[in-house]
Amino acid sequence: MDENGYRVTRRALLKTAVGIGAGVGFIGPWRWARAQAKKPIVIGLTCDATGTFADSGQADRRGMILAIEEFNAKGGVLGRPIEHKWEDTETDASVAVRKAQRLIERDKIDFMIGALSSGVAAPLSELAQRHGLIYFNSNSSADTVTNEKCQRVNFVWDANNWMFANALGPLVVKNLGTKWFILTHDYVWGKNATGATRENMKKVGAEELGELMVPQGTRDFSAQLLRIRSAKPQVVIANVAGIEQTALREQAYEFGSDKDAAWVFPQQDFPDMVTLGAKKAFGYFCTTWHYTLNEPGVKEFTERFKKRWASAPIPVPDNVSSNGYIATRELLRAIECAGTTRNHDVIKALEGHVIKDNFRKYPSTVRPWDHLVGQMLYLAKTKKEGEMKEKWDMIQMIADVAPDVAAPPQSISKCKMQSMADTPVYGG
Amino acid sequence: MPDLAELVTQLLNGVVLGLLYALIALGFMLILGTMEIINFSHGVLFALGGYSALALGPHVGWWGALLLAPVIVGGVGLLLELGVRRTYGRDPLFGLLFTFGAALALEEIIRIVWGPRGYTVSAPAFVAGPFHLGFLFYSRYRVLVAVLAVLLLGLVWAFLERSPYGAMIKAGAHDHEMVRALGINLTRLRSLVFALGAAMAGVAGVIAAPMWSLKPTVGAEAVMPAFIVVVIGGIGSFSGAVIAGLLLGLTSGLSNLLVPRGSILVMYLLMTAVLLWRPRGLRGQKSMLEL
Amino acid sequence: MHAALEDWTPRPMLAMFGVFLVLPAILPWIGGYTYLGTEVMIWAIFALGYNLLLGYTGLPAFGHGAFFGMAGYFFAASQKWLTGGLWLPLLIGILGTVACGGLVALLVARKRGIYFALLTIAFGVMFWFLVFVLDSWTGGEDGLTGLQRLSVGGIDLRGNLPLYYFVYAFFVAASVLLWRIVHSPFGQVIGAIKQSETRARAVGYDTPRYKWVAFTLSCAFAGLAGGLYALARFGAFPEPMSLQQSGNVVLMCLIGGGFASFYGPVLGVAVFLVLRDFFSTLTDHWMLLYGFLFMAIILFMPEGILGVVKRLRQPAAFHDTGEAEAARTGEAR
Amino acid sequence: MSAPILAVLGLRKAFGGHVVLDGVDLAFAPRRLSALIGPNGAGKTTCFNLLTGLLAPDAGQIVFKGLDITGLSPDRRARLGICRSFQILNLFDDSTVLENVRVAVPAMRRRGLDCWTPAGAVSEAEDKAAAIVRLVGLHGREQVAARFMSYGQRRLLEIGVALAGEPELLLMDEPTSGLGSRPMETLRELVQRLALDLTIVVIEHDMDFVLRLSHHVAVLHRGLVIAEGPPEAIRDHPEVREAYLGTLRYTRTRA
Repeated sequence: MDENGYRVTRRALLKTAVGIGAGVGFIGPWRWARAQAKKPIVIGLTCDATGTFADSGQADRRGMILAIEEFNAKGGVLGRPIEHKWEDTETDASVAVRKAQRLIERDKIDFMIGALSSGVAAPLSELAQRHGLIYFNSNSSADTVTNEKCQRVNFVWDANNWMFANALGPLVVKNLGTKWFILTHDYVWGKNATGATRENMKKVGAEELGELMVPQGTRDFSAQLLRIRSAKPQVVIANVAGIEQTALREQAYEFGSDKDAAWVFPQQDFPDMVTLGAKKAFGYFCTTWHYTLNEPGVKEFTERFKKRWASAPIPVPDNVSSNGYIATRELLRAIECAGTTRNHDVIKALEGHVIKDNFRKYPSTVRPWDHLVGQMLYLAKTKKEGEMKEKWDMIQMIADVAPDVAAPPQSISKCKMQSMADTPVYGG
Repeated sequence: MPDLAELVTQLLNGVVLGLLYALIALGFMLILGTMEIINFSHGVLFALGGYSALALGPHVGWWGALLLAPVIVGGVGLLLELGVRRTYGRDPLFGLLFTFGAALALEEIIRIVWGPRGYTVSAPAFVAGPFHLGFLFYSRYRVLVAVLAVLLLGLVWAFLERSPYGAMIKAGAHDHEMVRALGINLTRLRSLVFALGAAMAGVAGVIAAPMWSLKPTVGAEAVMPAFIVVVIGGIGSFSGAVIAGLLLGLTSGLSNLLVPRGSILVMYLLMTAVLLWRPRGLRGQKSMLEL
Repeated sequence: MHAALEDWTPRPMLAMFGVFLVLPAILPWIGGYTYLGTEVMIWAIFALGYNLLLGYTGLPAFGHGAFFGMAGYFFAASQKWLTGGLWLPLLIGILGTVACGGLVALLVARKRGIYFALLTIAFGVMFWFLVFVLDSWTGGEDGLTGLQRLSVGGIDLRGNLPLYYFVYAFFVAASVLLWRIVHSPFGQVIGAIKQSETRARAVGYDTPRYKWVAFTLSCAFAGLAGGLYALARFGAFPEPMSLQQSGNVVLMCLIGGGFASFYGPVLGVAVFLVLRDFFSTLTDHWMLLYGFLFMAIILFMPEGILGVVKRLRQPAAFHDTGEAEAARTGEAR
Repeated sequence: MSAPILAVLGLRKAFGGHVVLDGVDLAFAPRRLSALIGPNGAGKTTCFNLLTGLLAPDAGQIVFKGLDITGLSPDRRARLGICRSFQILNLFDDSTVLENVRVAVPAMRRRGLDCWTPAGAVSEAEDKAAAIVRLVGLHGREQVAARFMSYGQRRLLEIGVALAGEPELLLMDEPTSGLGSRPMETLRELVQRLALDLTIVVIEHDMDFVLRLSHHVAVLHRGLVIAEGPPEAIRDHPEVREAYLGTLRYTRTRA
């Protein structure tokens, strides 16, 4: 009876408690409820899931999420949990701007990370600058965003065309030959890349045998391949991207042109190589990273990544996802050492920041004058199917270049950074 | 300066391309002429052809795919027609918009099934690699493409000129009474034509896939030349389509050689020029589509 | 006096202006955001102008995104290299677009129906490619960015709210202007052309000339909207010129009921953009939903929202008069 | 008879191989009501389309008030004062009766590119339109949309729109086709009234309409004018009877 009554009362108590709880949860304004918990730091992820860069965009995102989850596991930053809001930027500037606007206005993000196409990165960095929102360009390799289009709030984490070309120059001459021929994809990226290539090949005294423009939408390269064959270069440098590159490789392979000369595709993201498959992904290229590198921390990072993304299309970290990971991780670290999310302080914390555990031989540096992350590069070539340990083990590093050699010197920088005063205060 | 070998190569490419364009355009024009519907989904049906070939190839081989893919795409066409049907006789805009919507949906379906990335389709083994003709080498597969295209064009021509259906199709939208008088079920005729047009897009897609490789948006790249071919050739003219196709192909071939950057734009300039010279296109008759 | 006001802005329009005036205050509470409102108004200007062509002249132009987009380039280019400032570039944006539109119109004004549609598509795509060919001016796929910071009368347009009301002013002006146009003699003529071009000619109108004017006028509004769009996105980008965007504006006019009502396009734009915003957060494959939506509207609601409303509100008796008359005078036909 | 207001010389038109008009000569005197009759497919409507410029002749010349208008566009001819009504109703169906007429009034036409003034405020056109609506006996229906009116009234409106152009030459293509007896009367009176100060050419199947109203009749057969003259003469014209009899009975029963 007593027990019974006791039990009853307890149940009654429980009921009321639950009832009140539910009531509060239901009617109580959620802002109030949220205020009880420590306000989370919200990071907006702008990664393509549709459009040209869909694959890379998703790889990028995997890296970021992994980094965020690791910090949350350690109890977040400044004791605050980290939330992320993702928007598909669709490789489309208009969409990207709209979605970024939504992240800023509605989701009240504190920071924004993510870009592959320079067409998306540029407007996003402008938008960010106007709000004072710190924006990390994780994977776009256009060099304009750290020159004419540089912004105070904008940090660029991938190596750019100039660096790739600059790194390639000596390596090509040393390893492959001096007579070179160039194919240029006839749009902005291609022409920038070729400009950089030419500049740097001149520096090392290589001899240009000729250039062919590849219009967008080109599917048939027989004429170009013919021209190359008759020019007899030792090196063919192809600044050709997207489906055109795929088609070019197809036919070069079909016509046996891949044996005519050493083919160099200056910059190449791993997801694109996967699309291509080892057989047709012949030739040399430049890259920032691959999980097969034998450097401190790589193994552990790779394990963690594999564990988290076992079911992903590309279950191993590559140059894209590692960029996303490192960028995010360093942002959170910067917040930690700034002790606030106030943009000015975080920017100060970032400028000049040196990243030692970047899974590479040499540390990277966030260069204060153009916000480019100066980092080392590798000259690599695609492995033959026989040499591959597993499906993803496609890349064989041949040589490497130290950051200070690879990155453009301040003297040639075209960046006129806004002053802090000219950058609206955001967050904190 | 381009040498002879390149000139020849590009001219050959031009012809191959032109025949392909003509093929794509004809399927498009069948529907346009018969039902006065601008079938915007023509491009994505083309893509669908390529993708289904990609999927079928390993199982039924390339020839099998060449035969099966059009059937599949034709089927999709039949389904589409069930919706398009409701726009007949209404403002032409509705047919256009319906197929436009269909194009978006189908493209997204392709994206869901095959992913956003591009695929390369390898040519059947027996035509892999190039011919080596001393001073130039030319892709065997392209020769095959040309042959197939000519064959198919011939078939279509025979169908239009020699079969009873041809007459009805040509009478088409402009003279329903006549069609009825001939005692044909107009509804069935229209479904047939739509399926046929779709199938032609599909087969073109199969043929083109190894040359152009596949990505979800490949359809858009294919359908615009078709539009231009129709505008240049004149609506409802078989010969017009073939002539315009070849004209377009050669133009883009040559411009590829001389002004690579403008090679796509040149097509449109050509179109504008033709329109200025002959407002109805090369072989177009005055129709109720204009003043 | 009151009638005069009606000539300028009838009550529904005043109501519309009222809604947009207070919208920024409401938006956050309904999960919206100011910038979305700004985009709605910009597209509304574009769509209203376009409907002059589609709804009022009955010309199915399908490449209009090209004009919307090119205006952005005129704006950005003149702002960067030519004049700087804000007003001149906006003007140049309009004039440049009008010039290009006028030229295209010369080639298409004599056509009608699908032939007209086909040509406008082709020319639209031509401009799209032109952007990439002229990338040394347009910046190609990177777009033409790096506009100066702009301010009107000391108010900085960086913030979303000032921008919103800046656009709002143009939205009001454009709506009123278009209202006047469609109810003017010219409006009557294009209406006549829409209903029967042959008859319009037979009563003495040089219809191609009027079609040309209608096309060019709509390009002027596309030009204004395009300039503002560039302003809102800190630069000009190729995407708005793509065929799909051209399709979008047609759909916007249709959803709202551009054939049935002056306000159709505005409603259409609002519904369209909000839905898209909603879908795209819902799923990666929102394009699928969107495509089906497209088809469904054509099949089941071609007259658009306001069209349906109108149909429901139409007094049945009104229909009957005709039939009754026929019955009375015993004329079957 | 006085100098013709409209003269047609050797007008020829063929569609593909099929010759519709084979060298037609016609002349219409001012302020008379002339009728153009003939069996179906005789080329009457084609003739109208050539006169109004909807079609271009293969050969021949059209002279209006001494001015060669053969090459002019339909709208130019309308502005010169040649207005027509269509056999198959061709109205602005969504517009009201008043709007239908108003848009055709020259006063409105001259303001055609005016994008600012409200159309209703063009008082000159407004009044003229109202007058014409009254003239064709549609007063009271001004604000009804054309599509909602009875067939008979639409026929009248068809003529009203033609009249609004302030024609000197009015071409009416089977104005009575498909009309019941009562509207037929209204229409007959209307035409009679108009004929007083207007040159009218009418294509008509209904013979007693023709015989009672017209001053002058031309018979078109197999693309040729086989007879011309006052109605009485035509009625007893042997060739006409011979060529016409069958079709005449046919049309009677149909009308």
